[in-house]
Amino acid sequence: MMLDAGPIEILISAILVVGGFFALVGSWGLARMPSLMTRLHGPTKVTTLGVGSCLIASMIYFPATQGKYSAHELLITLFLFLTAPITANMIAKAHLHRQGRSIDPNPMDDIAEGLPETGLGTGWATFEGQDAERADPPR
Amino acid sequence: MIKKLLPHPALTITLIVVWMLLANQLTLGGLVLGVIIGVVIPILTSPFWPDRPRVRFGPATWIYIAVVLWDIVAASFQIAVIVLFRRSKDLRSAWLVVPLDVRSPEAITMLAGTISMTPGTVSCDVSSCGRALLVHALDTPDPAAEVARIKRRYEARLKKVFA
Amino acid sequence: MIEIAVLFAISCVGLAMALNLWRLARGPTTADRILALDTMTINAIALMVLMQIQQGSAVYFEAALLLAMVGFVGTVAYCKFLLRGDIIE
Amino acid sequence: MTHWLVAPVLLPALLAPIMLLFLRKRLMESRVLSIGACLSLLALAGLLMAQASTGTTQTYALGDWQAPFGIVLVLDRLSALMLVVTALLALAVMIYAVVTGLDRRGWHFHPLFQFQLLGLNGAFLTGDLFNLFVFFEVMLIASYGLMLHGGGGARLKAGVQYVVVNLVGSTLFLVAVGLLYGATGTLNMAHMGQRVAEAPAGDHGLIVAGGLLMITVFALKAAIFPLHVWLPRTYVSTSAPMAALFAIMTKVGAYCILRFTTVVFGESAGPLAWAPAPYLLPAALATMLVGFIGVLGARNLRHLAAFSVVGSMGTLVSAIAVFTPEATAAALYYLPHSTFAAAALFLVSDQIARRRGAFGDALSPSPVFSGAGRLSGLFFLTAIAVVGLPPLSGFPGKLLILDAVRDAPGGWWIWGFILGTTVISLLAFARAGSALFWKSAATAGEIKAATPAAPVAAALVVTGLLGVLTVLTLAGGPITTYLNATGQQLFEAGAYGGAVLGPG
Amino acid sequence: MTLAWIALLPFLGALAPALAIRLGRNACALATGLVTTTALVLLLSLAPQVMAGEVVTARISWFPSLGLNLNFFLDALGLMFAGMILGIGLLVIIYARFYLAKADPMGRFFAFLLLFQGAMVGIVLSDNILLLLVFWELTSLSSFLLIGYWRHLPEGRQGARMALTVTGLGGLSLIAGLLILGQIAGSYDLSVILQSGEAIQASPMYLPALVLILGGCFTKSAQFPFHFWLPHAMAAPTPVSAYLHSATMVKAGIFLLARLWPALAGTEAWFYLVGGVGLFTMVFAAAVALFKDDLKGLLAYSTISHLGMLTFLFGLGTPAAAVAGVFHIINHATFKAALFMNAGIVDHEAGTRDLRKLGGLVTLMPIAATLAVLAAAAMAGVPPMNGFISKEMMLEEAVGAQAFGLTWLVPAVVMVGILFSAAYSFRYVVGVYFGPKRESYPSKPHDAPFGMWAPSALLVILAVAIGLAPALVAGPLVNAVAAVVTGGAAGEKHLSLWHGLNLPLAMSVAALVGGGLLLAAHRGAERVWLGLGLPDAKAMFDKVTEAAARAAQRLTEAVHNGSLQRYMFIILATALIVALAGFVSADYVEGARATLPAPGAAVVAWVLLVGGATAVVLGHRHRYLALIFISVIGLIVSLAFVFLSAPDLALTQISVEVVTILLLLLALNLMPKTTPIESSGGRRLRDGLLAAVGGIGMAGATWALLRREGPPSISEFHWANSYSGGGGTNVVNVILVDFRGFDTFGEIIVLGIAALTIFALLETAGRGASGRRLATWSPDQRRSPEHHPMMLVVATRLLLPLALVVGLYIFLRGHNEPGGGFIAGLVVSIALLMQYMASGYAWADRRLPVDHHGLIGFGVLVAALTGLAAMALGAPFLKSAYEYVSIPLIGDVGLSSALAFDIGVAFTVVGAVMLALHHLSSTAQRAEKSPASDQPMDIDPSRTVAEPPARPAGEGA
Amino acid sequence: MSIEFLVATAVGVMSAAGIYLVLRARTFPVVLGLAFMSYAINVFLFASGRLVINQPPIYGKEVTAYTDPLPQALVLTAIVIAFGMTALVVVLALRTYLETGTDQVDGLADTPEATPPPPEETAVLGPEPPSPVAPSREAGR
Ligand code: NA
Ligand code: NA
Repeated sequence: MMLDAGPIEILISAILVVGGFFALVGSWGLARMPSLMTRLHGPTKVTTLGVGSCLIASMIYFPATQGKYSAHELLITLFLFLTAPITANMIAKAHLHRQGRSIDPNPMDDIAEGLPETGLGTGWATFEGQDAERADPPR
Repeated sequence: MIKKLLPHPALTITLIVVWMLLANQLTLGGLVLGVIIGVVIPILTSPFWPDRPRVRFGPATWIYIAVVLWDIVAASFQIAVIVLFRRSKDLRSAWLVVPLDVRSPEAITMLAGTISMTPGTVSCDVSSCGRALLVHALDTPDPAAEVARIKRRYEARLKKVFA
Repeated sequence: MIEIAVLFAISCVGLAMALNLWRLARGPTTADRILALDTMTINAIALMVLMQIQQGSAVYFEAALLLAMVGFVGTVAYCKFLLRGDIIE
Repeated sequence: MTHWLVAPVLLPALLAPIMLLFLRKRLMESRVLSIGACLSLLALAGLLMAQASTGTTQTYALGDWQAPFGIVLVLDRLSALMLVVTALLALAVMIYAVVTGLDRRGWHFHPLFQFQLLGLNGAFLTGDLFNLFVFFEVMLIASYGLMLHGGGGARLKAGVQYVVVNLVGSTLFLVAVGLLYGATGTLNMAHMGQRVAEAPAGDHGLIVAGGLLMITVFALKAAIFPLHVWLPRTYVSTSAPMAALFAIMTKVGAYCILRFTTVVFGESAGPLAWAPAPYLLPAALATMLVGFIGVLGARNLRHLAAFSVVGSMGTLVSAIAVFTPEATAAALYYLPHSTFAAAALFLVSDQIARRRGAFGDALSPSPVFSGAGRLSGLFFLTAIAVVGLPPLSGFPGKLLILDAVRDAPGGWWIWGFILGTTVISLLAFARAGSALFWKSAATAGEIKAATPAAPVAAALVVTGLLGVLTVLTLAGGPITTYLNATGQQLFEAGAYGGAVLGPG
Repeated sequence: MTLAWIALLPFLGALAPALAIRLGRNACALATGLVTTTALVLLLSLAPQVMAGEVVTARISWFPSLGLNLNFFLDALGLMFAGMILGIGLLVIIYARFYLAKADPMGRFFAFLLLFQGAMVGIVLSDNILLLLVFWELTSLSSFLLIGYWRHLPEGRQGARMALTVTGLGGLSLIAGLLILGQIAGSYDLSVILQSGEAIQASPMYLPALVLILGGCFTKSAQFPFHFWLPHAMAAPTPVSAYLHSATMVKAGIFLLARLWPALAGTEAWFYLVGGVGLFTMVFAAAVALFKDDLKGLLAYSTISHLGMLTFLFGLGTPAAAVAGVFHIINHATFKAALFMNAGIVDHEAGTRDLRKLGGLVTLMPIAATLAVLAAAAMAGVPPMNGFISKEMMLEEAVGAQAFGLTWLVPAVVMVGILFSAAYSFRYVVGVYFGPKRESYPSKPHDAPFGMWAPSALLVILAVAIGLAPALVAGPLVNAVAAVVTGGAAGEKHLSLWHGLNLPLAMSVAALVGGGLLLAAHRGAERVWLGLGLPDAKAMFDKVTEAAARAAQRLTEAVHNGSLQRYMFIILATALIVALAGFVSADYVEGARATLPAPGAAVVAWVLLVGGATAVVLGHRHRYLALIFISVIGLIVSLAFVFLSAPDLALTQISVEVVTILLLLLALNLMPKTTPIESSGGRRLRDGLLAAVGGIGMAGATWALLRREGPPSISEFHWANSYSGGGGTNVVNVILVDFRGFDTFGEIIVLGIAALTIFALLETAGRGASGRRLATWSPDQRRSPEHHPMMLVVATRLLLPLALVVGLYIFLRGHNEPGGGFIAGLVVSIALLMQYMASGYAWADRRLPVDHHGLIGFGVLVAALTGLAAMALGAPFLKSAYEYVSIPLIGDVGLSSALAFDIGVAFTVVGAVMLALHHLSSTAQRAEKSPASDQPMDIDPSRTVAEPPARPAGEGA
Repeated sequence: MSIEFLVATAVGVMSAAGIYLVLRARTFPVVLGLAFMSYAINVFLFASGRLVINQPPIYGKEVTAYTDPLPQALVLTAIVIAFGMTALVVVLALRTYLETGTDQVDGLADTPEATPPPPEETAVLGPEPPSPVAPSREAGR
């Protein structure tokens, strides 16, 4: 079987290996990185690409082996690429909000001193919106 | 009239493509159905998308897409290396503030998304005036250069897409 | 060959999901847990796609598609709750 | 092709969405339609009963898929009886709810009521175990809405308990269905009965476990000890008309115990015949005791009524648990009796409580209140019915049971418990009535009515229910003839299966 | 049929006084009297036949299968009792007309009285013992009403309750006894039972039946130890007492002893039980009566004593004793009714019934005094009154009786009894009418009006007449009755005043003399009596019932303590135990189905699931975290479904999951975010154990199923006919919308109702306590000021049409591929909810002007109409049809009626989900103090005027 | 290790978690418990048709092996019903809390000896994290 491996098989296998590898690395990053902001990078990019690779592999695999052309995977990829940044953005916002302006008071993280100013005289949306005063509940 | 019938022409095209992808076969019947869907659904959903961003399907758009796709792949390798080999205390994480020239929410979102999917950066917040992005960089020796790269590589190209 | 590659990929994704679980349980911040869950969902999509290849079956597609869509909504809702308490306002 | 059989399900199924679509803010039209529907259901049920009384078991294959592959509705004497009881009770409750304005005190009363009837009628007609689950759920979820109708903190708190308990019950139902399907490969009850009879001995453990779990679920609905614990608070907390309507809900449990056991674990089930029976009798006896002890210990009328429901379920199921045609016939006489008696008790309690203002339905004397004479009469008659004294149907009901169970194993226990608990309830009702009406007559002061008194029509509803009990008594001959035939029909080995699955 | 009318007339006639009272009190009494008179006349019209030895019968079938029928018969015994009941009843009615005060509601009184009368007549005319039971219980009920007639009197209430409880108890004992008796005899008809005496007495069930029947008789006729209710029943108006204690109620027990005498009497058990109890009661009650100061109390105990004597007589078991018993029944009825009426007159006129306040009334009330002297003489057994004769007959039998082998025991005890009897009779007369006149009486005594004393006078005349000419006046009746009671064994007995000089006469004389002496020494005797400190049976009864009620209350409230935790434990534990018991009670053989090897990924998934479950359990007190953890379970379950060839399930699970999470988050917003630790360690351990056992049980059940092949499933048919018969290749979907479409129909209804109920619940959340709580609600967490993040809004705008396309796709392919109406409906709902989440409730709601109720109604209706369409074509409900039609440009399209059904499903789902979440979020809006802006996004740079930034872009920290 | 074993034990674990949670004193954990029971029961019911891999119940002329579709249909119905029920019970719990001010299942007020749970950000399975600068719980007060 392995000896019969044609170029397509090799390509598919390679993409699969890369996909699996990226998926693992993404999650490994999530597990080992020192703070949330640093952990956010792995899943957002690497894992998404890992899944994307698997999808592409699938997209090649089925026409190549079964003669069934399928573009469904493209749709999933589209979806993931559309949603991954928003997900990351929302998680980051939630995290910023929960942690306050001092981000990640984690000794492993070197950005503990806080968020930069916007430089525009206004604040960041998460902290200073249209009704920032009203929204702060009484202590 | 056309505006009423096709509130988002780009969306219509997208939906037709998506439908064909879903149907997974190229038949005339499927295409007709796809066109119907591509026309009807944007009309139905147009109340939820009152603004009409102008999107150009010119070469700039395709170039932008290609650049981003390439960067995503590159980004992944870059992050993989950091994740696997860089010690945590050697990470040069930084907050970047990216001032924005683009104004439409669609364009800003596109830019933010691009930033998130490309090397070492995740966009985290928008300033409350909507003119700056807060971006977290995983490992950057020179934050200013990174900001400049973002503006040059992505924002400049996006401006042409959302002309 | 493809079988082995698929098996390798499945193992990687499986391991990745286990790591996600660890992060999910470990935290320490709530955002970490949301992120872990979201990543787990995406890995699950990968797993479905890989199983689809492994079994040569096409029935996984809709599930993966739906999971991609729904995982997003869930994650957003969790974040929105942290931000505002009220997810629909 | 006659469609009469599906009509008791379809009529409410159509009316409810129509009300939802067009009559949401039109109370009068809703009321007319609702009462009309109840009357039509009564007529329908009567018609079906007439058809069933010929002794043939009719089936209706939904979607034209024959049993056991599709869902079939089955009409025999028993289901026809249950339909009639349901329709009668529904009519009374609906009129009461309308005249006391309950339907105005919340949303969607009328559609929910129709859905409730849909669930009940479906449960009584279906011959499919999983479809029974679905109708249970329809019935339950409608009952949640109706139970909570009108709101209030206590009702909500009790509602949480009621809902949670029943959700767990539904879960257990599915466990049982899973076990039985896994072991028999079918869902049609008649077919399941055949499969159970043919099952290899090695499967028996699973089948019996599934069957018993199924019975447990039914017992939960039927409020059989110790699964009855949820009932008192639920019935006490909901509005009186709904408590009255719920009198039929416990009977669904009893009906299902009877139906399921006779069809699946019936005479023809070979070594597994009547496997669930031994567990049922002790539980029923304990139910009787717990119920009537609760009646004696009740501090207010609604508790009294609620516990008397528990007690009467014990009585009913003790007769069912004997599993003979005679005892079943007796139980089926007691079933409508206890349903209408309990409903009357809840409704009369409501009227008393309304008249007593802040004193409510507490079993303590209040100053004399207007309408006490009429209400004391109604209460007295209702109490007679509930306790089981002549001249109302409780007395022949209990006599029938005592007479039928005499030779059965454990029959003497049933005697002892029925007679003993009758004494307890007699004492309890005497104390209650004495405190409410006689002591009140001697208590000085004046009542400031907090709730508007129920109109005379409300008393007429109770009178009507008592009238039904009177008819049940006076027409005892023809009714017992029907019920004896029902008992025979249920215990005729293979008859149900033959009718549902066709010959061979 | 006349017979049936006699029994039923008083019942039907009970309406007469209730109606006639509107015409006045006289009319009321007249109407009542007419009813009774009619019945009496009817009865008397049958008397000649009966006296000739004929038995008149009437039979109406009622519960033929039970053997409970309206079978009446009239023999001499019935005639005697019915005559007494109706005759004395008539006198009581006349008496009551004058006795009752203006304030007493007379209509009610006479109605109750007639009910009671009917019940009594029914008892004595019944040929069916079950029918007899019906009337028996009716006497308990109607006497309850009569005794409690003066509802303002606490004694009346208590007396009535006690009477009902005790006689009711006896009634139930009687039910049991008679049912057994009927079983032994093979019929519930008395005429049969009375023929089966030998069989009955030979049956092993004889003794239980006897004991149970006697339980009924003794409670009714107030035999020791059930005697205590009777004196308290005196709280009733005197006419009632007169009636209940002379001819009726208490006599019902005696009647039954007499009635069943041929079937039950003559055994040793009968002798000792009936005779012993009767004798003891006779003596004991006589003693008590002597020391009662209340006239009615005295008379009540005298009644008990005389009932004891009657019981004793029937208990002796000899025909002669039975004759004496029958004769004494008549005698007792005459003098006791007269005495009660007399006591009523005294009470009425002198204003008291207390012997200590009375005396010397003979001059003030000469008529009453005369009547009292005569009646009391009869009661004491003074010749030539009727009571003397029956007492002599009794003594004759007592002298001949021997108990425990002793010949002197019975006569000696009887001697004591009649001595006390004489004493209290004398005390009544002497205490009321003789002795010194009092200074004053509570009211001014004078003789009562004619209407009040005439009835008693009539009775006294009768008593005298019987005494003087017993053979003439009572002889035929007594003999006829005795013949019935003894089954002809008694023979003709000649009743006479003079029996010759014999031991009974000596005893009688001794008793009268002794009674006089005892009365003289009353004060001393009373001290001795009180010194005995006999327990008060009523106090004991009260204590017992109170304690029972309290115990019942405590027990009930301890078990039903309102704790759902406990209820759930009970329910789950019961289910577990029962299922386990069932499992071990039958055979089980481990199956041999081959298992599938688990790939590594499956093991990882398992670990994830177990880890997630552990996290939820351990972390459940942090509610929000628990929600995150529980998502893992949903994810793994979905994965498992898709892996195990159930794509439809996976799709459904995935989409349901997210809607559920949204729902939970919406609710959690307004609820506490944490759960306090409330359960003790012990309880948690207990719960944990139950959970563990339950888990093992479920795992075991799953394993057991998975390891066996099982019989072929009916789903083979579904598979084979899915395409050919249902027009679809997705068998699951075809099952859902076709084979089992009825289930799905019910299922969408459940969903719809859930939404309606949610709506109804939340619609009122703004009112009352809930409304106040919402109004004062303040967020319990720090909140970001941003409501609608821009990027999210933009993304969801693009996702909405995409999701709708996906939804449509899933819907259309459902019949053939995984998908279908339900999932499609959920997908559409989720897509819409995304808009609500991102752009805000108000903004999105304005753009979705859909009536959710209508959607639900429409969906259910569409589904139903699809089914109905089949009916219109003559097929059963929900019969499906499908057709492949060719549409220009699109091509062949499979159109199935199931598709229309699925549309109904989808609409219901969208309506239900949107209705529920819509109202949940609008509830939260009520609590919101700073409502979100109308704008879909908080920051929209395209809206803000372009102006240069204040200073150059700042850079990262 | 067989799939059957994994599924059976998973059903057991989910059931146990469900049972434990429905026995808690507050509505919210009870709801979670009901959700767990629902998961368990869905898998159990599904398993009553035995387990099969890669043989989805999609009919085709050439397809001969297939998984039992009937339990799947049953589970689908069960899921939908459970969803409706869960929605209702959640809203009911909320509504009751709003009306009565307590989410005790017994409708009792909070017992005074009730102890608050540990801070939220504590790892459920792991060691204590460093204390955050602005702990959300305090901020929430
Ligand atoms: Na489907
Ligand atoms: Na379904």
